[in-house]
Amino acid sequence: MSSIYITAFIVGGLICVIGQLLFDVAKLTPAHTLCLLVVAGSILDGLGLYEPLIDFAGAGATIPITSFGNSLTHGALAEAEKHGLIGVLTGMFEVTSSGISSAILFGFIAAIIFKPKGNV
Amino acid sequence: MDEKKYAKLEQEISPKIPLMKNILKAFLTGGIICLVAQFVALFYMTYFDFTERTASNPTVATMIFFSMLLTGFGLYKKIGQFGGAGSAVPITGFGNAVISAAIEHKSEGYVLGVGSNMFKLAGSVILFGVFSAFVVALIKTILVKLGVVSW
Amino acid sequence: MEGMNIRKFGLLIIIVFLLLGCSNVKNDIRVQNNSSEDPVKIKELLTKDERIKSAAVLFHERELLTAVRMKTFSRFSKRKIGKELEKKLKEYYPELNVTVSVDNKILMEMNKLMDMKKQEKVSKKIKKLKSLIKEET
Amino acid sequence: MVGRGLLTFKTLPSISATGVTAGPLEKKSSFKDKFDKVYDDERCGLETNEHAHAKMMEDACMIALSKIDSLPSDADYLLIGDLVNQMTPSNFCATTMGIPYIGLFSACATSVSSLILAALLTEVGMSEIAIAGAASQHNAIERQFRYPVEYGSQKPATAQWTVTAAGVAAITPHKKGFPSIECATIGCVTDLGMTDPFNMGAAMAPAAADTLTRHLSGHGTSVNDYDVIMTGDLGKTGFELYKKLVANKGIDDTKNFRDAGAEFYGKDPSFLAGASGAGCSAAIYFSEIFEKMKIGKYKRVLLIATGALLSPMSFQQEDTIPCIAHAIELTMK
Repeated sequence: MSSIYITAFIVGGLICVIGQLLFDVAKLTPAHTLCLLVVAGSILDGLGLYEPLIDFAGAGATIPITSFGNSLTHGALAEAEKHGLIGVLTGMFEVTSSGISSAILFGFIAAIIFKPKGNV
Repeated sequence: MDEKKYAKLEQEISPKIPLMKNILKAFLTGGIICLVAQFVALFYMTYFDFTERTASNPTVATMIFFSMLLTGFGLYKKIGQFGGAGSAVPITGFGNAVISAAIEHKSEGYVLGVGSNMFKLAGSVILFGVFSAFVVALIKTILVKLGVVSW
Repeated sequence: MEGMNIRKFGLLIIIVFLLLGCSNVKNDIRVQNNSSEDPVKIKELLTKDERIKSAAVLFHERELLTAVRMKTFSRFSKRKIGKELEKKLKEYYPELNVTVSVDNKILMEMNKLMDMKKQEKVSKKIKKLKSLIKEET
Repeated sequence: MVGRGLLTFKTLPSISATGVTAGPLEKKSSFKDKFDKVYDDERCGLETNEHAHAKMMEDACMIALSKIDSLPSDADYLLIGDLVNQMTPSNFCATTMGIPYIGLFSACATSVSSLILAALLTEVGMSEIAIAGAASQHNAIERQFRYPVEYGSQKPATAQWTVTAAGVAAITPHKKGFPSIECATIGCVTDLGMTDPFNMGAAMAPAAADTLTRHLSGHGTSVNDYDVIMTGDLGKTGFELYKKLVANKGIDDTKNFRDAGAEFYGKDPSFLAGASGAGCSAAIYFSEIFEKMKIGKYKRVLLIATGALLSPMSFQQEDTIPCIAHAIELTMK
């Protein structure tokens, strides 16, 4: 239908490759790697580069954790544009809750329905 | 034997990380997860009133739902061992971190266990996401006010 | 072994980009005119634009609805291109309400809309599409 | 008194019986037929991993006691340990058993440190039956030291798999036809600056090499005096490093060296560098080694159990991993 599937695959894969390099070459723990990527996403959005990437790669840019930093920043910037400095605070919490709220919700549901599965 | 000498010996003997192989696996795993997400987004665009941009919210939620099923049935850790960053970097990995901690601490009850340990691993991502968003937005807002850049 | 992997990986990327290039050839522009306006100007504008892959244009009463899809590498700047187009179209058709969208969803819906037989429903549908476009910005 | 940390037992206390229990995944172990009991459920049908951990230890104790026709009320001492917070499973096991108890922590070296202590109590004539041993349960330990079990993190080839197993031994005054405890060496903490919790073998290897050389020189023996010199859970990487370190100290002949961690799961690559955990060395020492000694296949063995004395906190504070190794020499006359 469209080349968006190919670009999603490639861009998403390449962001993960950056993560793998941070694991294996920079020897960072998963937590450090993910924090770094989130910060990178938010800086890229500050420079106005992340939105074009989403337009180019679709889910390839919205699914990696970098998009979490991007959307927080994006929300903050959008409100700041309307309401000035105070918007920085209010805007951040207005958008992008879908990742966190669904993780909380599904995490709780999982805790209710699943038992830690053994290794067998 | 001193520490430096031993560190050298350890480097020699320990099996090397197969970097190329790991990168390839991360690329494939991450790419496939994003590809699946793109199809999920298409589903939301076709059957519901979501545009390309607004479809990303339900897509993220759906991917975390998939992550819950894979984590609950004990499959995500296997994907993780294969894919490395390929399964950790996508939002499904964030979901996996939250969900695995929630399941793990069920034995201490829903309040003290699940509630307080859920963000044991993923909490730092939220902290740094929010903080960096704040700093970046603040800097940009000030720069705009000063007339250095525009929105 | 490692070298093999790099080469295979490189080859894969090249093939994929070739595929991306191939899918960029066709350029189909669909125009439906339910008004007295002249659609030639817009048709020309869209056909001439190298960056556009496909488009759907609908003139209905006082509305001019345009949805475009960019070629792969023009997607990076598709929002900018969309704004540029909107500006030009407003110059060409100053009496019309011009709306341009670069979203695939809108293009999809436009194509459905243009296939619709009953004309009474079109106005309602256009209103809905315009609210969708607004929501995203 | 032979020297610092060197012990000899004149009365030759004996290991009269052993009990080894293991989890379901340990069916993949090369030694599975030698375990007394293998559970089908990782949680032994109980609510939590920690309860299962305690249950495994209780069952191992009961099996060992039943082999010498004794009841928990006949035993004088219970000297056991594990790796979970403050040795909770051992404490609960001791509650059920009702035997005078000292909890021990030497990480994965607990199997030998408890054996040494039990031998000492027997040597001075204060104990008729002393139970010594150690255990670990994969899920409980992973959660304590690393990530939730279901968390998908990529482990490198040097990582080791914590076993689910418990091994205990009943130590009695000298008994003919059973392996007896001849001498032992208490290790010094060694730290060569390793920090990677996914490469514990490398951290522990220097401690093992140090204790081995101290034991050999302290007791005036050489490598060839033993049928086997078995380390606890160095794993494949650690075992290679240990052999290199020992060679540096002038011991080239390593043909009778074995490592319980490297052998535990055979060649299965999904366990990466092999097994680890307090239960690993305990399970192998008290099944494979004990049996081979009893039938006279091994006459003299040296068991060196290694332990990484780190905690999740010390790791997060970026400290190095201090390691210990204790050695005990068993003979069969």
